Amino acid sequence: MDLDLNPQQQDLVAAFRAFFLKESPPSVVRSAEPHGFDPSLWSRVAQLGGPAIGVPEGSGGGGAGLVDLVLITEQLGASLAPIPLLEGMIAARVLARVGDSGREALERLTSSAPAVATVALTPVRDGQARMVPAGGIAELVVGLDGSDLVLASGEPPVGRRNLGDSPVADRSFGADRTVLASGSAALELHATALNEWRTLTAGAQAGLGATALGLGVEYAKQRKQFGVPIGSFQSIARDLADVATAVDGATMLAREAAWAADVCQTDAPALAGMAFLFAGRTAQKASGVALHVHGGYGFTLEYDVQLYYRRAKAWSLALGDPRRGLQALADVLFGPGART
Amino acid sequence: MDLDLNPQQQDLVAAFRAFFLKESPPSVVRSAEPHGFDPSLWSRVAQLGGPAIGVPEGSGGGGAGLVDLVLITEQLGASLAPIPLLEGMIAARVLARVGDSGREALERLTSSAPAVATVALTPVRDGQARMVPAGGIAELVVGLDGSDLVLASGEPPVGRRNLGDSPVADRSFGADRTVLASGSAALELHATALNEWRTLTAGAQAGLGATALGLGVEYAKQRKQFGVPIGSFQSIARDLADVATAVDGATMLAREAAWAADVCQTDAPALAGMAFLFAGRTAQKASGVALHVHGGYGFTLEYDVQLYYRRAKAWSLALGDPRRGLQALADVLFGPGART
Amino acid sequence: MDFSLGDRCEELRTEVREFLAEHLPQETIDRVHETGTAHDWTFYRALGARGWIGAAWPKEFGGQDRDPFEMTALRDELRLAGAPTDGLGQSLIVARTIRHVGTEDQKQEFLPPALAGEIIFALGYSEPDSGSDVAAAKTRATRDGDDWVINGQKMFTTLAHEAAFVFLLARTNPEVAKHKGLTMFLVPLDSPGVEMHPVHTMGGERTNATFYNDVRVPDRYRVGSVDGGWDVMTVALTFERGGFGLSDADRVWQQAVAWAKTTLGDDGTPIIDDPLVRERLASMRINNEVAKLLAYRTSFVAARGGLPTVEGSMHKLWYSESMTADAGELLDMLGAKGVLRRGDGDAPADGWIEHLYRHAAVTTIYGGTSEVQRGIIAERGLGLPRPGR
Amino acid sequence: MDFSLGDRCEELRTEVREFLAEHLPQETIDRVHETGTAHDWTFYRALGARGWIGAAWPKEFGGQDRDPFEMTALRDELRLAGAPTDGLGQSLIVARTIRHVGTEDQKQEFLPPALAGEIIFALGYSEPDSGSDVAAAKTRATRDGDDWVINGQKMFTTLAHEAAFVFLLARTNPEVAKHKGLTMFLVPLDSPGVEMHPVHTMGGERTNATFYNDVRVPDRYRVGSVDGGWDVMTVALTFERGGFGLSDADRVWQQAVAWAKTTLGDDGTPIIDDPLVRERLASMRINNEVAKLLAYRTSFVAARGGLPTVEGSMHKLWYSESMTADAGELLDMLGAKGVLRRGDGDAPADGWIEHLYRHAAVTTIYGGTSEVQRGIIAERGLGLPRPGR
Repeated sequence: MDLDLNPQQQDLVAAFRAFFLKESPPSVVRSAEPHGFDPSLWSRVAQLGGPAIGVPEGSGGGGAGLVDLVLITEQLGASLAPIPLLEGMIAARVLARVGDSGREALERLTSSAPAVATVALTPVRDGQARMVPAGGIAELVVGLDGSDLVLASGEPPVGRRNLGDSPVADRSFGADRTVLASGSAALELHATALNEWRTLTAGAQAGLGATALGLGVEYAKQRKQFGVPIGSFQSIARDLADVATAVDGATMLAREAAWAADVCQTDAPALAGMAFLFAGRTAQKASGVALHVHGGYGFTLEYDVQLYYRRAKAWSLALGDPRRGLQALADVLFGPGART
Repeated sequence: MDLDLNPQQQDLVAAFRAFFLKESPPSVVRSAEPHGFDPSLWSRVAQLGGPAIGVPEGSGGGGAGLVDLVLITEQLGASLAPIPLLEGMIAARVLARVGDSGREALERLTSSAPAVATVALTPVRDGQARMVPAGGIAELVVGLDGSDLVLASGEPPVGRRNLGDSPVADRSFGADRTVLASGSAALELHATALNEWRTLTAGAQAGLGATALGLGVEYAKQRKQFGVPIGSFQSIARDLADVATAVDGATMLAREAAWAADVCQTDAPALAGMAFLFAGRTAQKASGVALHVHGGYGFTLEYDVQLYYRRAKAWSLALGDPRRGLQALADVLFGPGART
Repeated sequence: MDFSLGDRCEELRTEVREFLAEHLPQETIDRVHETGTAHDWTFYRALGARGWIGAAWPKEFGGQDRDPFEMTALRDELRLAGAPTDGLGQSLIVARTIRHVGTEDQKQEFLPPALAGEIIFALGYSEPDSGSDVAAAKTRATRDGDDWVINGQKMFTTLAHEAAFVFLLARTNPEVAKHKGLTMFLVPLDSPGVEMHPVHTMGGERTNATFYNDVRVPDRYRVGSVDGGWDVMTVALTFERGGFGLSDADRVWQQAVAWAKTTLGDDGTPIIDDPLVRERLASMRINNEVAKLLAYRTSFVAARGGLPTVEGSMHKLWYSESMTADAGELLDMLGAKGVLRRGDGDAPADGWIEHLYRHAAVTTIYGGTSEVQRGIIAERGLGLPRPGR
Repeated sequence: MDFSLGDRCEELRTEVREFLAEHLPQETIDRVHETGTAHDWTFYRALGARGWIGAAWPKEFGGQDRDPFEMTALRDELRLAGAPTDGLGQSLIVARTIRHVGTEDQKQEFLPPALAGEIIFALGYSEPDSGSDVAAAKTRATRDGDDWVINGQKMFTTLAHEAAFVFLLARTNPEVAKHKGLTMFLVPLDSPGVEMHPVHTMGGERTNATFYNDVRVPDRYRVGSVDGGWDVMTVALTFERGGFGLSDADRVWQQAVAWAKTTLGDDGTPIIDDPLVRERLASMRINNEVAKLLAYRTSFVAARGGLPTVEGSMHKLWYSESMTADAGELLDMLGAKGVLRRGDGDAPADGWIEHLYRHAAVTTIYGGTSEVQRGIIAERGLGLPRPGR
């Protein structure tokens, strides 16, 4: 067992942390609202690897494994950086896996000015994929239509106003779509993409939770009422201690899910589901407690904690009702249920 | 609106409270374990009305309404008195409603040495009613078998060892059963009995919760650690304040459900379901917090709080998984769901 | 025992619904939602003209002498319709306080226009450094002849941009214990030296930061005795916590049920048939019923002439905490589309659930945080010893 | 990064399973359950003979020098099989403390029989008036020549009826601050003047109250310096919190899953197909995975030579609180039959869920209450200021 990061991973984390701290402070997050995209930030993140960082080097990518990517999305979530890096990573890995049919699109992601790409989480129905993350900014969208894995490209529609101020939108899969894979291979590729999405989103939520916790702790140390820092009140300290425990758990669970996928453990799909659900819940709890610790100020748009509170919930809903997510996890753990 | 008890109700409460305080202290509860029945206490409760107290005076009963009965079961729950009074009240009211077919049995409940009677909560299957409350001590059991409301009588089997140390047992509905009612009348009578059972159990759970809260508050005032009463620790006080709020809410909700049934409000069945579920949850929370406040002592059999902790859970399970109870409530609120 | 509000209340409900049908057009609801200002003068004046601002007041003040149950019914209907009530709520707190502790002159000057809906009041308690610890207010009022000169800053002065006066807590004696050197004033918001900046919130509400630079207020606008402000505040805070009826939680629950009954899910069946939807709606219904009963009890104690301090705290704690939790559950139940905001045609229940999620959590803060309410319940209700902190 | 325990651990797991198949018959499990004494001498001596009591100890002590991960694997397997481990756990705490702060004579006298499984130790910290505030212990030890004379009472002296010695916290100096006047002793439980009364618990466990009347203990049984007992306690408490692996929660989860897969519900379909069952089991599985990771991290920090104080508190807090909540959920999921106790043929999952419900809540108390753990996390982990209380 080794829970430490290796030196390369430490460097990776340090680079992304420094980048986001400098390039994506809360002011940048706020000014990208409500559409949730900062094109200039996107063009600059390419210097650190961009969406193809998790694509094999032989395919022009950075060769990073899922553990590396989850370390990056932890930083992404910690900063709420308004860029579709997570979505791009998932799309790039799918495109790299399909081989020839995805080569052209993949080249647009490995370029120094990478295109915005994403994967539709729910299957395409009647030519439409609904509520696609980054769907309001992506030029390339991978989706599952029946038993075909397809690629749509084209001008994105305007994103829909939403709780998380993220660039979510419906996307059409019309005549100009490319089939990337078919049959069981297509289904498997999409399932893998979904599990990678779950795992990376778990990392992002764990990072979000850690920052929210930090905001809460910092405020609890600074803010005085009745002559003492409010962090010395047991009812405040207790909630923060619970959150700290859950955030540490969520972080490790996301990393474990990534590790399990990297080393092909058979329980990797189950861990992806667990990590996603637990991190989503934890991020909500962390930002909820941090919000409450801030008192009335937490709700004002001038304070940062509300940015985290809204996104924690919105991100956890992208795959639908988390209670249905528990049923999906049960299907992995126990086999499909006859009564669902 | 009038949330106060009228003078008769105040007298009723005072009489039962005094009776249980004197006749059913925790030592009596404890010595009735594991079978959950004190026959001598049962014979003495008859002087206050016994199981027929909620039967119309014309049928030889005390003429009390459901509000009066819920005030009694509050005291029953508060004391954990090991007698089948609640079950008997429900059975007596069913028998009074069916008319002639129940007259003979009802007379055994209106006597000065009343028989033990109960109602099977779930329908009889293959001649068996499962997990009948007071089934391990009742001579008379009312049950729903297909579309017949039937009465079985006979020697009770030995009760089954259980979390709540209550006299629960399976009962056979064999050849010697009497049909009390049939068809839609039978179904309706059983449904009414179930809702009355929900409401009276809600009262009992609210009473249980109130006593558990009182034990927790008292201990928190007495017990000192670090030189101060532990009740002055915010994390203890906070939980007790939450419990106090829920217990007050549960008490009012049980009374409201009873009132609604007495005055034939159309939402009475919904209120019965709400009251039962909320009081069950509240009793668990109250006894759980009180248990925790007691520290290691709470778990020892010598302390009373564990008596409450175990029964709160056991009583809330008598109708099955409370989550299914929410679905049953939804059926009342929204009409039956097509997908359940 | 009787849990119904009674026939008079039912009649009043009908009247209120008719009134709302006439005076609360959808445009007003939409404008309130867009601006975040939960007050509308046209609506408010109509409410005043109907006599309902002062509905609970004695006839001598031009009121209708309605009992707390009728007031509960009135407020329920306003809330269920989504009427803007911030101006009403704040103004009644101040008006009732004036009625209890104000001078005759103050009563004559402020109460008639307040009850007629001509003016509203803002509340000036919180400051940047004093929220729950409201008695730590630093805003100074110093005597200068017949006037007081006020300097300082208040936070969360909701509706200051619409109100005629702010009911201001100021320090008049910094030499004594913090509770003993406070005085309350009614400060005209058009006074020279008053500035305000809008403060926008996650829930879409607008509130304000207000600044006071050498603002002169005549002594006749002092409410209660000099250095007696804490007692005045205590009266006002009790009014703030008591007397809630049905809340936004009921409105949104009804909106959610109506939406679930009339909308088909992705599988083509009505959304109300989904067990996960049914469970959440049933569960929230229970919590709302408990909130209603705790509110009714508060009204009942008040109607009997009591001061429902603990009862009010229990209601406030329960409704705000359960509404916050339920808003999260309801949003989960909507799945991916749940995040869509009001204005998007696909937003389930017209986006009201998403809005409740952003709004609900603030209710655990204002009017006394949940921690403050729990402290009141623990100490005054349960008799637990006061904590070191 | 590597979340596996590694090949050596997997080999050890296999060995342990084989050992358990031979040395842990069902009768032992049943007897432990019936008596509430989570210790069995036959089993324990076999464990000692195998070298596994001292598995983590250096070879010089007769140990096997196994790393914390192997110890985690070993403990996991014992827990999953439902082996009695109270004697093991308590004795290792005391043995490790002796190893760290004991004299050479003490090491030679106590460690070999302890590691061989010939004796076990009981813990004598808590008293009727000092639980969380353990430093407030009133039991007195007064010097008399080469001996100490002990008078007082201890609560929750688990396994005192099987142990050779109790590791006793006593006040040797009542004149100084409470933490500074304490000393630790190893008191032979067969000493004249020792009395004990069994204390039975809701969870079916047996513990004891122990009484000390003029009990004489030679000075060579003092552990650590006179009045230096608090430092010794601190070492011992850290051992108590750290190094949990899989817990009863995992065992019962596996038992519940096995039962749900092999049992038909009232409607004739397998219970595992019921969505409400699936949800609870999936949800508990997540909590158990988090508990496992928090435990692994504790072992990992220890393996790196660190003292995992905050990490141990996080694990203890999480596993005890989530297990308590999940026990309630699992019991709900069973419905009416869930209340049946072990021994009734209809009891779902052989009554282990019902048993967990009675047992789990106590884990939020012993070894430091959840409040104590949260305090450690808040102050040492997050750097929050120490509360007034």
